[in-house]
Amino acid sequence: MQQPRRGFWYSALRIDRRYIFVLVFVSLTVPFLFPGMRVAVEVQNPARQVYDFVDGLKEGDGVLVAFEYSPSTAPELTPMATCIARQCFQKGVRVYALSSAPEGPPIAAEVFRRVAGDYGRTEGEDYVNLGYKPGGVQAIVLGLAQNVSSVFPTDYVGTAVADIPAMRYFKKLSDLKLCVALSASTVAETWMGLASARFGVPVATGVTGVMVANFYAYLDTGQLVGLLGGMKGAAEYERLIAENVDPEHGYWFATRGMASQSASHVLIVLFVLFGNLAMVMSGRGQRRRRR
Amino acid sequence: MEAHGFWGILGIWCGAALTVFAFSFLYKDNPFYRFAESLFVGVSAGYGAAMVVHETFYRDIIVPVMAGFRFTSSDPAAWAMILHRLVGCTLGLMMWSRFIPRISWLSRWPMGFAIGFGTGVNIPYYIQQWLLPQIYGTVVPLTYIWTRAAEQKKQIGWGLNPELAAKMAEAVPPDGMLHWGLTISRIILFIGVLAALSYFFFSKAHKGAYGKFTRVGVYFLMISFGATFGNTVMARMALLIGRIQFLLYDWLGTMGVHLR
Amino acid sequence: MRRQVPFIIATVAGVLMLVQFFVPAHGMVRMQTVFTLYTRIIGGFAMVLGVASLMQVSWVRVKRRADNWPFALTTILGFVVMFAVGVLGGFFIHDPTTGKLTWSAGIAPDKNPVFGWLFYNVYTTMDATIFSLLAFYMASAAYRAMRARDLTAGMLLGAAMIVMLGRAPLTAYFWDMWLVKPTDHQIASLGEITEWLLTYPNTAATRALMFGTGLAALAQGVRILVGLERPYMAGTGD
Amino acid sequence: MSRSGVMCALVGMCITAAVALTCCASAEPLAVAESAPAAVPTESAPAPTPEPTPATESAPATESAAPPGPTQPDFVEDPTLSPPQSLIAQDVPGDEGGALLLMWELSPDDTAPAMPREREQKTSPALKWLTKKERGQELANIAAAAAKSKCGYVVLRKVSTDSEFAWHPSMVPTGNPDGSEQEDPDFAGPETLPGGTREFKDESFVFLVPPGEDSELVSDKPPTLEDLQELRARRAKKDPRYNTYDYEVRFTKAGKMSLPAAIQGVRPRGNLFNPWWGNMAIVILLSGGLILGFIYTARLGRRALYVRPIAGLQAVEDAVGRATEMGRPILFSAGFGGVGDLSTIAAMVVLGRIARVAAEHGTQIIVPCLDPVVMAALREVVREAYMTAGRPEDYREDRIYFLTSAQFAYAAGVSGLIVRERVAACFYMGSFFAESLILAETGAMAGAIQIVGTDAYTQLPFFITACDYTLMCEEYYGASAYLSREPRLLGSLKGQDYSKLIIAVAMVASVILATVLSRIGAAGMAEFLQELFHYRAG
Repeated sequence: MQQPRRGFWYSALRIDRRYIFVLVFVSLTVPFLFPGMRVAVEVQNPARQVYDFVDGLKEGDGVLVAFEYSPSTAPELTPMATCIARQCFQKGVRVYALSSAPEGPPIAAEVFRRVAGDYGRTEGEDYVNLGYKPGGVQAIVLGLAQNVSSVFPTDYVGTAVADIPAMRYFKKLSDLKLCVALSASTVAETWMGLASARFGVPVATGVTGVMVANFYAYLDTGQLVGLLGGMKGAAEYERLIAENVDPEHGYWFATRGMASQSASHVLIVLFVLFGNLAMVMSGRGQRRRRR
Repeated sequence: MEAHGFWGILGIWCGAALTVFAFSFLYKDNPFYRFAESLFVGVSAGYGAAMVVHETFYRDIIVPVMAGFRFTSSDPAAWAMILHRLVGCTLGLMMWSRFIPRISWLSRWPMGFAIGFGTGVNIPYYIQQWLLPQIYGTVVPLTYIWTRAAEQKKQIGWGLNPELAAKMAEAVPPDGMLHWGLTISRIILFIGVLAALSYFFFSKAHKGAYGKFTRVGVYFLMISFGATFGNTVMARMALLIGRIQFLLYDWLGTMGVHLR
Repeated sequence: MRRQVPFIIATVAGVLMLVQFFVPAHGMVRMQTVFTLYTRIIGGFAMVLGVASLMQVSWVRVKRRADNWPFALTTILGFVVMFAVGVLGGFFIHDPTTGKLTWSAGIAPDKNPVFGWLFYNVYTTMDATIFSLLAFYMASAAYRAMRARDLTAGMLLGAAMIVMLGRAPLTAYFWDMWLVKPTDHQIASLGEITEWLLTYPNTAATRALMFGTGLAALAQGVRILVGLERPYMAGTGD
Repeated sequence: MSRSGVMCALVGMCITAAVALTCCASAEPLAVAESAPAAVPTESAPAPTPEPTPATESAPATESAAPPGPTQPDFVEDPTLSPPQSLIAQDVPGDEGGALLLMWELSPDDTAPAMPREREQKTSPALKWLTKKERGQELANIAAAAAKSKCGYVVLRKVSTDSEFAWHPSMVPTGNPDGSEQEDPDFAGPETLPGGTREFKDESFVFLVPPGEDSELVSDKPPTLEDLQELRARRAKKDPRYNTYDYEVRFTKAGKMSLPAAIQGVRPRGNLFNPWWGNMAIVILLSGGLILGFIYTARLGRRALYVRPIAGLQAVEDAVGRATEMGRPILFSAGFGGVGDLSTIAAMVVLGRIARVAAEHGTQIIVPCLDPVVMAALREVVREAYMTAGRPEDYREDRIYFLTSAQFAYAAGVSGLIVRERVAACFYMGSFFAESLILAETGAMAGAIQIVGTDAYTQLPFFITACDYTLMCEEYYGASAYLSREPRLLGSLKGQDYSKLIIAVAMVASVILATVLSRIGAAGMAEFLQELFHYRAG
């Protein structure tokens, strides 16, 4: 980088990144200081497809929710789980939760604890938290396809599945009407590949924003019945729930985050524009060899 | 999680402290961050090791073998089951031959097994995950026929605007008509697949018309990466929002400040 | 013995698993479970190898009083505590109803108070926090690294900005206010543009990438099975 | 391959077969419950044991061996109703051996229209060449018509050695998840199959796990030995390897049921090939064959195989050279794959090259690892590289160490390392996840040259924007072939190229054909064409 070290734009290019960090932090924090702030969310088709599919289920059907994520990605994925639970409970659809990640079951328990009461749903009758099983998701799905109790002899708190009423209607994977894989990794792909393609159980996924772009390819092939992408997808689902299912209950985490989200996105776009402008004005980009 | 009891509150404070320590790395590398980092390294290693002890050594080896010996009298199949554990442990112990350089070549056997196994499992998995489904999704008629029923299902704009959707649906004849927008989109998709595929074709220099075609492919790739970038920004911001919610709600909550 | 046996083992295991995929008979399925068990056990033993290496490195630093040795000590302590509590926590679980410890198997963080406390307040907190550091790096990357040097980079930029704005409800809302509503939906909403971008051009590129990656993986697998590449030889002298 | 390689391949194949047999044998019980037939079929043995002969025809009156027992509460037997005709049992093809297909013709008293069997739906003239939607409509119509006739069929089953028939588990709405029936208070008769049904797929078989692997043992309240043996005995009844089964199919109408059409001593068996995966087999054989073929042509060296240059690889020397000038170390990260992952293996090849260049320049190379096995492998790769470069004395093993296996602990550790060691060049080769940005951006902050090769396409944008060179997905796999200019690896690259060509041609042809077909109103055929590429997971 042997360039003349002068000029406003030049120094702007080499601004200490800590100022950027501060700006980001502020843009994200300030909206939370105004709890009343709400942003309307535009609902897109992938989220709507999930909603419509669950909407089409009948009372007594079974839905499996796989909590394949750790608390580190909970801000994006837990609101989705909450919404799915709300919609299912409101329709009287049974919800089964399991996980191939050791951190998953506590989150599931938390979600059920928060939601079930609003609809008078009870553990064991209307929802089951089967807990965590090591050995990889492939082994789990293959086992479930044959016989649930061979993989999960007990539920999360140690009750034998034979003693759980709801488990009568979930003996093997094909008894279910829908699998929802909430994942921050390629585990969602595995669920899709096995449950949907091999055993014919429709699969919808809720994934972190990182993976959304790639999952659209699966949406188009029909490998997925629906897709919730990141916090925005969660907020879309929250809007659908709030307007069509259950307006009064619920604390809409994702929708609340949308204000900060918007602010930060705008900030980043401004960063990009300003950075490029500075590059142009300073007359020379860093000459970095690149393809 | 809301705090209850001394330990709950202490936990939140501990979490908040570690959070601040980690964020302090953004200012500059400092002892606090190094402490948090090294602590995390140790704790995560301990967590993984404890997991292995339970899920592998206890559940996969000890429990079945103990039970298996009780069965051997009634069902000889138990011997086979125990034998499998024995073979597995032998392979595992061979891994430890690395501690002794002179016989470390023994560890090639388990590694050869692990690698061969992974290869054999992955080959079909990749094909049925990435090759066939995507061909399946591409091989559709390029022309899209628009029917009123389909249109009535799909609501546009803000998604919750029935009368507008109804208006749009009325414009469509019930027996259907060619939807130019979607047809063109499908053609773009198809050409994009071919072009991007051609970029990963190694046997031909990117020159002339073919070179231009591969350029088109690169453009599609770049759009795709851009989309990924945008979505990832959303994801990361969401995570940070999560932490900020933790600090503002849970941590301040323990100090009696309630922002909700 | 030293060179060919590992190759034979690898080929046998690989070909067997490949065959097993197409042969649904129960015997082969059973074989897969057995082989999976072997790999799990091997992985378990290898984990010991890794932890030993980590502990050795840290311990040497502590013993030599190398720079920052206290942090190495922190690592060791963190490991010891978490491991001890985790192992015990796996074998004795705290039964909330009776309030006493019972013998058990499995390692559920919320069944053992101490382990759970460490898990939630140290492990997951650090996990989430370091994860969220990415947001800051993302911003600085956007400012310092994203440059429209040429057309391709420009397209990456453009797509990224459209998606970002489309994903931000606020901007999407104003776009709708000022452009979509007045023209009675002659102009698509920002969200719809984003959707189109993701559904068509993005999917096209993703597909090509998937084709390429799948085939490349297949080729690499074939090379390993016929012994053109022998990674398992590595790490073991001669 | 070398001759010894061929030899080993042959030996390997032999052992493969041997292991397959022994493994399947060890999966079989050596001695089984007293109800075991003489020959327990070993499914994957090359010569399949003859299927227990299904009684193809059954004379109803004589063979109604089992009088309706107490397990049949609310259907009274009525000899005037004529039973289903010509009941046969068939093994369901291409499965593990856990499903049996009963097929019969309608009872003369059945007024409902005959429902097409599953395997007829694609072939019967009425339903041929229909799109999924149309076919579903047709079937729905037939089902609606069948529902009007208030009649149906029930299936009863017993293990051949048992005395009494019982309702088939799938007709009993309750029971344990492990399939063992239990008395249930609110059990109100079996769910009958609707009239017009001509087949029943019995999927209630469960294979018994070897003793000791029962999942109950690891639950919080492990059962006693007696309980477990009793449980296993109950489950063994559902294992087709130990038992044969007798079936009764009865026609029911208005609370009455006909005499049974019975069938004895049948059981499903595992099959040696799953036809659903035929297209996958073709793809693998075709592509694999192409790759191997090109490897051999390359070895014969009739013609030089051209591979277009890959920009990122040529920059390795520059990067290492720059590091040498600045007298700083270089850093290599092999990503998050395990040692078996193909991306990691490619990383080893690339590392071998980088380490050799580094050794020649006398530059320190630091390799923090996530996976102990990978670490061991990388150590050896680097050591060999140093020996090849003739500098074995410069090799320092402690520079290649296991950091941690936790994703972000690793990211934090490496980013701290980059800052502390003032690394001059970073090579990230392998599969990376969310931490990619931390690594790449920290490297950029430290002003290091960064060269990336990864198959994780979600992370490519950040690598592309923050790093100097990026090998995207397949380029990265090609790199190992490109680096070691071995004709064999180049040949395999060729094989991929031609497979891609075939895919492209196939797609173009099918898309054009599908478009034309759908335009001339043969949408069903277009769908059939698409179905040729349908995927099944496994």
